[in-house]
Amino acid sequence: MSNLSMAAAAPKVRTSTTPPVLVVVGIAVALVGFVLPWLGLPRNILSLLTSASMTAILATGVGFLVRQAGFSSFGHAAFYGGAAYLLVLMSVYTGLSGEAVVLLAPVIATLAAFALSFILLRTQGVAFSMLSLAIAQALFELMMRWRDLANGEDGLRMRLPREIFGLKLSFFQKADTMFLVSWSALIIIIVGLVLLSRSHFGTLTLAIKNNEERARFIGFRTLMPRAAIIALSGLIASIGGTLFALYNGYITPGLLHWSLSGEALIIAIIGGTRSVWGPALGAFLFVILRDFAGNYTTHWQSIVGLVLIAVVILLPSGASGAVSSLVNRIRGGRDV
Amino acid sequence: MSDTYMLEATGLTRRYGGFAALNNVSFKLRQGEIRGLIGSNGAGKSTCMDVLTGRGRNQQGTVCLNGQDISRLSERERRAVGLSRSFQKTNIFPELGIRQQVQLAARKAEFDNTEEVLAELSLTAIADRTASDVSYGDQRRVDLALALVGKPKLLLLDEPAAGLTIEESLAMARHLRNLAERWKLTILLVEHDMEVIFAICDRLTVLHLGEVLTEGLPDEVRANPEVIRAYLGSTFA
Amino acid sequence: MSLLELQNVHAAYGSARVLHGVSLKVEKGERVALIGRNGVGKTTVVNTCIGAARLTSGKVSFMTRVQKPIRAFRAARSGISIVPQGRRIVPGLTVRENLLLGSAPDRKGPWNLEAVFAMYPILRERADGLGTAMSGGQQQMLAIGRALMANPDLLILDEPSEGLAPVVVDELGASLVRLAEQGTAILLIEQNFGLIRSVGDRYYVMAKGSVVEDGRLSALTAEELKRHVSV
Amino acid sequence: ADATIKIGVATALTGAYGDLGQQVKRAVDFAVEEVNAKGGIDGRKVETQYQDTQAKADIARQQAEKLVNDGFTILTGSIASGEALGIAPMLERWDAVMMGTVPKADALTGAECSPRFFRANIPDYADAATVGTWLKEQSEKKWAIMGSDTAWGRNSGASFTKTASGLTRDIVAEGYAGLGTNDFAPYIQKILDSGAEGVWVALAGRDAINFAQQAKQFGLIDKLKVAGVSFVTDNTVKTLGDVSKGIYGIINYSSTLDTPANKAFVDAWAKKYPGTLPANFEGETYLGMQVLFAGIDKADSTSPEDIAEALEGIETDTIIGKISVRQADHQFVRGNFFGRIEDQDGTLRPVVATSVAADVAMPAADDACKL
Amino acid sequence: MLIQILNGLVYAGLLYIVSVGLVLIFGLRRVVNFAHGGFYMVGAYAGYTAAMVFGFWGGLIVAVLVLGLIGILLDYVVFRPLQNADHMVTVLVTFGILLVFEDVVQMIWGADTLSVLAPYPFDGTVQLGDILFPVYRLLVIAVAIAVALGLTLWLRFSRAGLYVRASSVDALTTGMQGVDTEKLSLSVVGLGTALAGLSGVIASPLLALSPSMGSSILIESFIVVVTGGLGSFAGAFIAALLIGQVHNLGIVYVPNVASMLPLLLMVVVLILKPTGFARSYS
Ligand SMILES: Nc1ncnc2c1ncn2[C@@H]1O[C@H](COP(=O)(O)OP(=O)(O)OP(=O)(O)O)[C@@H](O)[C@H]1O
Ligand SMILES: Nc1ncnc2c1ncn2[C@@H]1O[C@H](COP(=O)(O)OP(=O)(O)OP(=O)(O)O)[C@@H](O)[C@H]1O
Ligand SMILES: [Mg+2]
Ligand SMILES: [Mg+2]
Repeated sequence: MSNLSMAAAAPKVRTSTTPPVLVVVGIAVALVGFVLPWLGLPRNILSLLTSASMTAILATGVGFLVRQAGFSSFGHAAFYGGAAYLLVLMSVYTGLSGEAVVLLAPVIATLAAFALSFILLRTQGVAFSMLSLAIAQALFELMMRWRDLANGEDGLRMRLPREIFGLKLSFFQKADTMFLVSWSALIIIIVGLVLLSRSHFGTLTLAIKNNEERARFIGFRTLMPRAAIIALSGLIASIGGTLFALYNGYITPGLLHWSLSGEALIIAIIGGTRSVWGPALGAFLFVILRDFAGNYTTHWQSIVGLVLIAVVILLPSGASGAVSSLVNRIRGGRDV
Repeated sequence: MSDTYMLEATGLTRRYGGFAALNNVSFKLRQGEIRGLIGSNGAGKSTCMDVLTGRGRNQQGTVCLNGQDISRLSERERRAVGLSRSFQKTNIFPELGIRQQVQLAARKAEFDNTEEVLAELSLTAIADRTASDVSYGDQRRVDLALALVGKPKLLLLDEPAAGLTIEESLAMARHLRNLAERWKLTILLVEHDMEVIFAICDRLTVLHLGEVLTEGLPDEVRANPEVIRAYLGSTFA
Repeated sequence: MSLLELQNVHAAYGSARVLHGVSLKVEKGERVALIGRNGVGKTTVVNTCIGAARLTSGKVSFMTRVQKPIRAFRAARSGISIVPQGRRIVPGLTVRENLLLGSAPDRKGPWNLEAVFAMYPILRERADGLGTAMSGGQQQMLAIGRALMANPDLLILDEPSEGLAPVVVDELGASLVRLAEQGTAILLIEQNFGLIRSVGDRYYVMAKGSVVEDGRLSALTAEELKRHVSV
Repeated sequence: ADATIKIGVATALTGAYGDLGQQVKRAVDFAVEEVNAKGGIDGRKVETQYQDTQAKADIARQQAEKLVNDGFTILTGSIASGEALGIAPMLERWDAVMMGTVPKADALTGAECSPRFFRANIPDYADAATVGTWLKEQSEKKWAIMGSDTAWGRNSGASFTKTASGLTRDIVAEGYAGLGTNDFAPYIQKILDSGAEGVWVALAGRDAINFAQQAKQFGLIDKLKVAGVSFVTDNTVKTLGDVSKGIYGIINYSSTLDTPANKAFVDAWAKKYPGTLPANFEGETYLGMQVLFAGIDKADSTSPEDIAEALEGIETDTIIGKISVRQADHQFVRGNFFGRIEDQDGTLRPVVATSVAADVAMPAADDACKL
Repeated sequence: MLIQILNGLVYAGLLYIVSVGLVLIFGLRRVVNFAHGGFYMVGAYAGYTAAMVFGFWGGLIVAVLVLGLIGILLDYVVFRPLQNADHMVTVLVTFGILLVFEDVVQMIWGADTLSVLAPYPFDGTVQLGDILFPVYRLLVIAVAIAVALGLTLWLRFSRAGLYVRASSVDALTTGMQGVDTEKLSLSVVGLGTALAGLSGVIASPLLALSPSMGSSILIESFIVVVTGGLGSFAGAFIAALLIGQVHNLGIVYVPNVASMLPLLLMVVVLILKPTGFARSYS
């Protein structure tokens, strides 16, 4: 065609590249995390941050699935709690070494996620959410009812040797040291996901999320990439669950309950799923808020609810979206 | 022209309930040919494209590409053997950048002239915008770009000129002609814009009520009274 | 009385500004063509009238009443029917239901189910099938029929010829002319010169989000028209 | 003797067991206010801090840890057994001590017992002993069990079965409903179909109310002898009104207990919370606080380790008479009661019919507990 | 056995009345309304309190009206401003509302469980064969059938019904046909929440009132809605029937896995037919 079709409007470019300022801030935050335990913070703050970083891992997994495949899972507790249960059950019932138990738990959970993805992928949208919820809830019921195995709602205590990976078990059960472990895990996961989403695989899965049929028509398989995303997201959640079990040494079916899955999704959305790091940010905000509210009033539920409503309405692209546009504005750019 | 056919479609049929949207349609395309597929609304043109590309279920008939029977292949596999298409109802990746998605489509075929395709479809200036933010006409050209990149052997285009100005339609026609020669493309073109059809098609197949009404050179078809009555009307007769 | 009037309209999608001062007017019984290349903002003019694009400044009035805020249903209730670009057949409804959706019980006129079926017999045949299960051109007929069901004073058509067979375009042109003769004003957004010429009387040319020229089609040669559309 | 005594209460202030948590809170507040009014323990004031656990074990543990980190190393408040089971193993590491006043799981003073954990209330296996004394006197031969599908409900059902078969009674139907069950009709119908003459109910909170209300509609309560554990509580009565009249059950504590100490307690309670009488868990929690305060007094220290040591084997006067804390498993050795919901002074309330002395009510400590 | 099936019907009826409001709101706003559980609960409490003044039936009317107003407010304050946002965002807002409502109800009415007696003349029992059956339970079935019939007729055959169905899939296009979709959705969401209120009051003589009663029935009604096919009334009806029976007969015959059966039923249905029993409004 001869003539250029000129767009009438000023081009509205959705930034696909992160502004360098954000990258710098990100690296700084990551580093600050590693010195936190030496700053002499009150024990409560540190143990709060430790649980928050595990929740952050779970939320990152959930958010990644939303971002990359468009699926809102209401069942990620199955992978988080599932890995925790696997770890504890193996520690109680098998003679495997502590190391093997810790490594196998997320691996098995991930394989399960991969296998389940073929069932889940038959649906989409709300049906996907509900199907994932049903599967997770069935696991919850199973652990609840199979008393001989998992001791029902009273939960189960982990039994690991005093030393694993050459470290004292207490290393994993004290907030200051465990914080380093879970913080590193979180950082590695986020960096890994950022790289992944910039790769060809990232673009392809985004394309499939957008229009699965057309992706097939331009010559791509669409089932496996989606299954891989689900498995990966399950892996991330199960890493969080493994760390949780290790840290707490005690698990209950609450870890499998739909309300935990729902919470993870809330956190991911509050944090914003457009960026990989949004859900993690959301987790820290949420956990700290809930703790704060819980300290001062028994009406934490209202407070959390109201803040949730306010955040979601005022910042529709989540906390991370707000941060991004703030950064852009400071840099003199336009609001995107 | 050689005597071997690039595409042989025999007995293509699709039913919806009792109603045959496409009924036992057969035709053959030579290498390098641009074939126009025309017919009144609901004649079965889009359905024919669907059946050729394996879209949807309950289809019958055989499709041979360069002698290979591809009737049992999936959409993806058909693309891999060189069959590519555009859609009547715009079918793109709304959240992806225009360049990004065109490059993605090119990747499978190890095709690196995406910039050229973008330029020729006047998409360069808006290539970095998100597809959902450009006008309808622009989106239609993105759809076309997705079909074009990757140098398919056989290109099926479903109303590529719809919504374009006459100028642009004719420019697109020239462009297709050009591509067909340079890339040795074979094209099956569905179009209601007769200027485009008569400008570039080597032969025409006319569908009516799911069946082939007639087939022939453009001038023959144009003069066919049945085609005039059922389809062309006064303007082009 | 002007049925539709835009005065110095600026409009945007989100933060992307698309219209930069569009003024146009359709009087009772007029046949107006709005032409211009892809992406200049023709559809946005329509979208602004139904609140689908954001009016940032200027005025939109239906039947001389300034619309504020602009709401989609007000257009219809002021006697303006729209055949939208891309047809927008409502999924999940049958052909008949799609048509009934368009009807306005309190407006009188020649159009009703029977009249639409008579114009496009295929719609009668498919009356109880899903509207979206028809071919592209058939859906276009449905969209036109749906707009007529309201017996509008002004019919806005956004590229109605798209996807229609040449005969059907001819018929559409003829029926639009008939409609205009019965007093319905028409605002036609088109790329098809034949249709523009056979239906249009006045015209506006748009480029880059504003109206750059207007006049009478009869005063234009085919060459001039072509040039205008390509600015 | 200048530091304050800091008691951390991690309890279910909200959620499905919110009502029980509120009872615990009322009782702790009452006890603390009372002791502070007397000038504290050995001149030390008692201070409390609350954290909500929603009766979820994992949250309970986090909240307990938080309390400990804030210096509230004397813990109480767990509702669900899982909460206490999660906290107990951590007590030594945290250097804390805990007084359980509600959780009934046997394991807490059995296989999972902890040197820092003490239990004021009565465990499931001990309730079974009390049932026996009552069941002996009942003429009904065929019994059904309606339990909550939790460790507690199952335990209670199992002990009832054991007690019943020892007394040549038959169990003809058994149903265990999940927490938060809405519709009990299928269970009720099953019991009616089984031809049972009596039914043993081990349901609590909302489940108990739901069951009772629906059982009444089906005529089960009028037709069968109904007895239960945690079923006959002031709460059930308040909610159900006439429906609950005549229901039998184990009463771990009742405001109707006829001892001077209890009378004084009930009067004082009514002053602080006008128009109310201390309910079951309120009484038991207060009892726990009484013993705890005695232990602190004896230890003359705020160190959890010292307090735990002082509590072991302590013997002291309480609202239900003299009780002792068993060294072997840290279980309070105390009496238990069986009663019935009756009209007393114009209001329905659980009234004690049989008191079971401590030596019968509290079987020997579980061998599984090694302290 | 027959009585057990009848019991299943009662539970199905209750589930259906709760679910149908969800379906209505989902249909129009494409939002899975978590707050629905909260509305059901508030309806029960509002009915409880109003009943002290106006009696059970008066309480029912008050609860339905109050909840209808809450729904209108909800649509105005939440759904409308968020209609262009990601649906998940709106879902989360409704979740927030559920949390707030549970807390507020606990603040006003306390954490204790409350109970309501069946109203005259439905407080007795009838003899069915040799078994006594509570009359009130039969009333629940009757109400469910009435609601089902009313809604179906309205949506199928009235003009408003056509508008609701159209606007649920494409509000803009429906608006272009002269339908004030915002007013329409105010009334439909109001109707949906009014149904939640109705279900709360209807449930109260069966189930004890507590602040957590909403979340405890929410998941089961989600199962009904999804198994039935999102947005489908007929589907929800069938699914409620099925789940009511599965639930009850499960408890009778396979008590150990009964709680998993509805979940498994949903999983199986979705695997076989990902859209549930039905596709759209039907
Ligand atoms: N899903 C469906 N269910 C039922 N009938 C269908 C379905 N899809 C298409 N049809 C019918 O099949 C026939 C052929 O449709 P097709 O889309 O192939 O027509 P077409 O020739 O491309 O027409 P157009 O030029 O209008 O695009 C039409 O009558 C159409 O209504
Ligand atoms: N949703 C949107 N968000 C942002 N920009 C948009 C959006 N829709 C359209 N635009 C931009 O607005 C401009 C005008 O678009 P419009 O659809 O009005 O063009 P048009 O004249 O109708 O073109 P066509 O002939 O292709 O239909 C285009 O540049 C387009 O990129
Ligand atoms: Mg077509
Ligand atoms: Mg347009």
